[in-house]
Amino acid sequence: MDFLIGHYNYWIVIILMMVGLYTVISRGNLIKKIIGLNMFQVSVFLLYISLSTVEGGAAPIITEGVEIYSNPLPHVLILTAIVVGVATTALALALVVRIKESYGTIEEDEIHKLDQSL
Amino acid sequence: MSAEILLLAPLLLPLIAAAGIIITRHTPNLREGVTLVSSALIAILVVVLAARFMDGEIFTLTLFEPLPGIAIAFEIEALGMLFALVAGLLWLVTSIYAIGYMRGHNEQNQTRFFAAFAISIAATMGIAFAGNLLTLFLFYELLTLATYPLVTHAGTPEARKGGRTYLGILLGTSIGLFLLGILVTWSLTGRVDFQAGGILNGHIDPAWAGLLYALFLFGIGKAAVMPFHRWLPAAMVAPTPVSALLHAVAVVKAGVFTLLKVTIYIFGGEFILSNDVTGGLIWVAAATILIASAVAMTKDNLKARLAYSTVSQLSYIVLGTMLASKSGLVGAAMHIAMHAFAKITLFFAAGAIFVASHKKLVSELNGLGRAQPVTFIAFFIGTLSIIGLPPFGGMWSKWYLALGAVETTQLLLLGVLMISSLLNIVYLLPIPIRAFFSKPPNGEHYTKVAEAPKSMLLAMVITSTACITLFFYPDPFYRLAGLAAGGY
Amino acid sequence: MGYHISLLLVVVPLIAAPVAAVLPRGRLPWVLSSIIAAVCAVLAGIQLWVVLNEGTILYELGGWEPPWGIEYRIDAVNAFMALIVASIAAITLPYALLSVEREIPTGKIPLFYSALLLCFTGLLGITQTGDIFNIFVFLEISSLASYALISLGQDRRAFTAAYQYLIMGTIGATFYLIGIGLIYSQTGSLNMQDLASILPDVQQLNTVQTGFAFIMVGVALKLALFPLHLWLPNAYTYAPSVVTVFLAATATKVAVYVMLRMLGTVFPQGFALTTPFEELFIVAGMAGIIGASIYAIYQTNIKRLLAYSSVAQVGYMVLGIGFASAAGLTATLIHLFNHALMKGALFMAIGAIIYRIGDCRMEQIHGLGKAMPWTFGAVVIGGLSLIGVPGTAGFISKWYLVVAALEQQAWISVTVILLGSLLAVVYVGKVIEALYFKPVADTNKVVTEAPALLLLPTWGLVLANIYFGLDTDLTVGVAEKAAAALASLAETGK
Amino acid sequence: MIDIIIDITLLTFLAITSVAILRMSNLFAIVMLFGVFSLLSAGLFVVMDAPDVAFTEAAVGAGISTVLMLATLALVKRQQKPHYTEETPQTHRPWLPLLVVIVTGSALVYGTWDIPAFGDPDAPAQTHVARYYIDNALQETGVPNIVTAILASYRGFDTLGEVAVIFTAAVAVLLLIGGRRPKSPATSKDKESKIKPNLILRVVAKFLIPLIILFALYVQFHGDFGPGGGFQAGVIFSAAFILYSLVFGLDSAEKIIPANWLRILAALGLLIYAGVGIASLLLGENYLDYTPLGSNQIAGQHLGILLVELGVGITVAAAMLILFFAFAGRGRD
Amino acid sequence: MIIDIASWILLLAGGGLGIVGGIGIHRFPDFYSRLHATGITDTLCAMLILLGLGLQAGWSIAAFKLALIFMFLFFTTPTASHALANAAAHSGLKPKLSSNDSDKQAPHD
Repeated sequence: MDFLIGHYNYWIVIILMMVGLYTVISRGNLIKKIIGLNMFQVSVFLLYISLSTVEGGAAPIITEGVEIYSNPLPHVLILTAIVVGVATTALALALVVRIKESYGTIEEDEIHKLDQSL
Repeated sequence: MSAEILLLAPLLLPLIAAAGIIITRHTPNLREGVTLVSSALIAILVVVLAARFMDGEIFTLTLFEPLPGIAIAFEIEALGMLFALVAGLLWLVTSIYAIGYMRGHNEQNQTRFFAAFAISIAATMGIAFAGNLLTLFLFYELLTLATYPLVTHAGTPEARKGGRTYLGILLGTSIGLFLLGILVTWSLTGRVDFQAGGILNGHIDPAWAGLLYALFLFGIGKAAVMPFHRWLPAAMVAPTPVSALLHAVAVVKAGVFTLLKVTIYIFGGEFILSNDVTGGLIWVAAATILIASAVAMTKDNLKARLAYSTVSQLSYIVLGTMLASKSGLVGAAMHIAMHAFAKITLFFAAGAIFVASHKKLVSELNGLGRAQPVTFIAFFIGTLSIIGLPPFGGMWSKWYLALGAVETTQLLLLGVLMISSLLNIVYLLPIPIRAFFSKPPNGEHYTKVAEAPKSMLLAMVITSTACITLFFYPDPFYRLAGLAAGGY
Repeated sequence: MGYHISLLLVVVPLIAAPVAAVLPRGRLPWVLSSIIAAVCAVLAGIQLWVVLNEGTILYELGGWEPPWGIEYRIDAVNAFMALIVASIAAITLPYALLSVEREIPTGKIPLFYSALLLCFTGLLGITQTGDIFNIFVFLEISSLASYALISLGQDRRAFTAAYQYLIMGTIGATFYLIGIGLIYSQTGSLNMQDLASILPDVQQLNTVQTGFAFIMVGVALKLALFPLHLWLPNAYTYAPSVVTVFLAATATKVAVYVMLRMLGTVFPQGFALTTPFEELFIVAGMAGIIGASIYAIYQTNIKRLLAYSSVAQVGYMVLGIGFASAAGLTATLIHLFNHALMKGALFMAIGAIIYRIGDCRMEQIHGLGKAMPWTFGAVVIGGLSLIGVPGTAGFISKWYLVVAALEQQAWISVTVILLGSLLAVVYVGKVIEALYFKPVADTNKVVTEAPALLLLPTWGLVLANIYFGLDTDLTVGVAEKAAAALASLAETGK
Repeated sequence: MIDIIIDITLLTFLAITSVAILRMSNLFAIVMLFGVFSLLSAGLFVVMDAPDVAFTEAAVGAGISTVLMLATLALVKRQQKPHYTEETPQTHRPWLPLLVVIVTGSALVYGTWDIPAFGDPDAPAQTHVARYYIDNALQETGVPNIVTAILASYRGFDTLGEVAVIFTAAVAVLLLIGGRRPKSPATSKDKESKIKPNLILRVVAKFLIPLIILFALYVQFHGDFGPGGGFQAGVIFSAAFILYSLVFGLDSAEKIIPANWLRILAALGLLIYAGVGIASLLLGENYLDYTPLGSNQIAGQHLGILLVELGVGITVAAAMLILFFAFAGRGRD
Repeated sequence: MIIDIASWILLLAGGGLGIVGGIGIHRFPDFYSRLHATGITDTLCAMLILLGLGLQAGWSIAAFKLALIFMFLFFTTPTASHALANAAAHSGLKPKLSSNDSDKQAPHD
């Protein structure tokens, strides 16, 4: 039971990750791929934050009378990672816009057909 | 002139010549002039080198040393000198011949032709003077690449097809097996330089030596030991001068020469003899001799027949090499020279016939002899020299090869040599005989067929007389061969 | 402030990038970035010199001592990689001017150079840092920049190529992130040196091993290790010439460096041996060499052909890592350097062809060698180096690789390496045949030699190929020192 | 205990949402659901005592990302065929992806098998480096918000890189879809930018925007003491302008902040950050060592952190606006 | 104590309204009526919860912040609903008065 309590968090996070990853690699719609990618990343963030949690800890802002703080380092890393994530998303979406403009579709297999037909 | 410069000159001169040829591409006469002058210079150079070498002068030079023990270095020793002498002299003759041929046959992009030709000579010299296996390998590959444009000169599909086979086999074997052999040698001994008596002795388990030797034997595809001989017939799509110089002299001899060097300076005759390294492999050479001769008989295309004859003759040398006894090696070394002069004569003749009467097939030659007497007399002499009858140079080399077989009490091999000589008679002699004694088809007399251009005839006369002279005066080659074979 | 060199190496281009972005149109951005690249090359040279003579450079960013703060710990490997990246950039940028003006719309040129500088910054940042998370950040800088750069190609497929790269690259980065997280959860540290001291005690834990696996897979995606290479051919094929040159010569190399660093410094001795990774490297390497080379043979677009050959070359490097011996590492490091030289030269030459005829498909370039002799010469020598002919840089690295293989009696590897060279002969031969021996496609099209500004850098690299094929004191010497620095990997040699 | 329950609930919601996203095919709904997804995870972050992260995730994941995705949808959909907001059903077999996912997932489960239990205070992750931060951050930097302290000082170089990433994204998007698109006949004048801004919207917007900006400034400068900092502030700040341009139209928004100003601002922020580092170099310390900036260490650190956070804020705000304008502007002919 | 109970009542009421609103959004036939349902959730429900939380917080900075949020919602939520309705009407979506085919979707603009 302790084991379960100790790990359910990670496992659900893993499930989330895998759903995200699956969306990326199995779906043909470019936008949906991007969303899957985001889900994948967000779940990784969850993994990190889960690592940082401390039983009965408080937010890592020093205040009188609080002894236990949760681990601030993963928070910092994830702040950076979130930024990276949004940057990637923006770039990917911009690419999708251009692809749509030049191919007229955002479906992978149709794009593939168009390229073959060239 | 200092030794270094003298040593480098034969390498650099042809390259300079190539540059000159490209520069002067718009004025053919000037261009041919460059070719002639440089080839003449080379001829003189090699003779001088030979003279000074026999006076016991030492020529060595290390250009770079990229990796410890792995250098681009040059050194003249007897065998290389012999090879360089043959190649250098025959380049002069060939360029005389080639100019006539190319013009008489007004070929396309002759500039590329002559330039590539010069580069291949440079590569050949590099092989001859290479101071270690790596340098040798480098120039070996360079020769392959430089001759590729010559082989595909015609630019026709089948020419390109031939070229592919040529490149494919030569590069394939050299990188796949030869280089591997070099690497193994290096990993065993930590060195790849040539040393009298060999460097492998003591570093390798004799049981494996045979395997390593096989790597070299088959890796050196230019030696055209079966089953890696196909490139030679394939290369016959090239213009005749190419076939003459490169595929009777430079390239193929580079192959057997490399094998000789490996045998003498990497393995060492002693080592081979005492451990019977080549015991099994020698039969590959023997088989090649016989099979190639047999195939040659079936070929009606003149050049193809000559090609297979070359294959079998090369295996003489290989066989002599693998006998590894003194006379065997002497014979092998001398055969490089003797066969070169004889075979180039034959190719010259074939080319002359082609230029004069556009005949390619043996069966078409009936009665052509009266129209082209000089050509066919030259051909006849060459034939006899190949067969090895006195008074022709070919006799000496065969003599020593046979001696070597006797020394090592390989009487069966002696038999092989004898049989193949008979086969030579069977597939070569009929050609001049047809030409002179049998009636031309449907009685036509080749009235309109004149002799080939003067320069070609001149070339043939020179080489065929050389064949005879070498019988009475084989001394320079003999001494060099002896020095080389005595290298242990 | 010589002590700050290693830092300036990263910060100088980082500062230059935003400046370039706001510069007016015209050649100013190019001038700026060229100067910056040159400066960085010099700095990298000095840094290498310092490292070789005075030993490892330590630099505490923000003055916080590690592991609390981020630390730069420059040993021979970092310095060597930084030098590769910086010098390639310094050679590429002069080349860029014309090619970029031809291929990129004028309005976007400042941004283009800004992105190029950012990519450059990212790569340098990766090579310099001693903190595994810092690697991730700079990896993303370089990746984002390169996605954008690739998407600027002429063909619309550039967009799809960039998109594909973005997806796979991001997945790779995220895997790397997961790996770091798992490692962190068992060590609580991100500093490489610190990890190296902690990990031996915890290496038997699943978490650590899984983390290792994820990091490796992530990096493998980035370095296009066969069969995770799918993004690379398109990306290199449709990117602008300059970008292809730069990325082909640097990006995958840096990824290889990360892999080396992880195996060599972060993870304890013989760690790879406790996992099935050892063999995986060798197998993947060999598969890459053979598979990618065969793919390359069947390509009709030269850039794509060379791209596949790059995948094959990565195979060589990974093979060298797989041997896990000093010789193997030396071979890998030398090949990193030499391959940058040869691929740089080749892609530059192809770029020159594209500059002239705007295309690089086989059937378009027939007989072009006669019209562009210098470019053709560059292709030939670059090709020979790619094959590994003695006298060229390519030979040296192949030689060391084979020696490393012979050391371990790995005959299969030896054969595969030679076979690889043989396949290289075939595909290089195809290019040369098309360029020189095939009859010109349409004779009325007049093609002249590429402008000097393109030829000079190209030939700079070509000559470098020959020079480093003959004088290997620099490459081999440094590479051996570097390999020694990656001791914990080297000592696991079987 | 209670927060474990909340935790589980939220995680379950997340799982449901993710599956829904996977299975749905209406892109608009998917994007909305993704907004929900990030909001839920933001809530989860709060539960797990990571307010800064939650703040950022809410602002970025649920905010900017969603906005950008919607903008993209609008662009993608505008072209003739409307069905492109519907994902077409899959043609190729999904077994290979499934295999990959299963392998990866089981690897992760294997990996997390002996990972320290969730919330275990003695896990190495908590005891080694993190412990040091918690114990010394306040004394060494004078910043009670440890996250800010680490972000801006201990790992300030990471954050510099982070700013560079954002800047890169801005540059990249400008390269791709910056400026006007060549007029193509297919696209007709679109609706939402043509909605005549009606009275209520304008009044409320005018009332709200100052508040939002005020809040942004608060977040910016209160970051040392509470959750927040340059990044969140930048996003909020940009939100104010996004709202403005939604209500009053892009053109008037671009009149207030011309595009090239944004570009300069984005560059400026990055330069400020890098410049602080150079300053400490010139003052004879290591890069990004703020100590010499002030009379004593605390003061120096404080000033330094303030400055770099400012740099972050400027770049992020400018970059976000660049992104938004690029996408929204792409729509106009 | 009293305050505590009161706040809990408020919170629960708010939560209940939230659920009701959710059901409403799900069940109502067309866009406008659904808008009505959402109106309930994000006005009354939100305010009740805020009030409850405020009571929990007592007189503190937290309470002040809650008040601010209250203000904010007070202005934004009606505006948001208005904007939605306005946009819908603008894009020519007619209110549906008969109750068949109840799966009409909101326009995606």
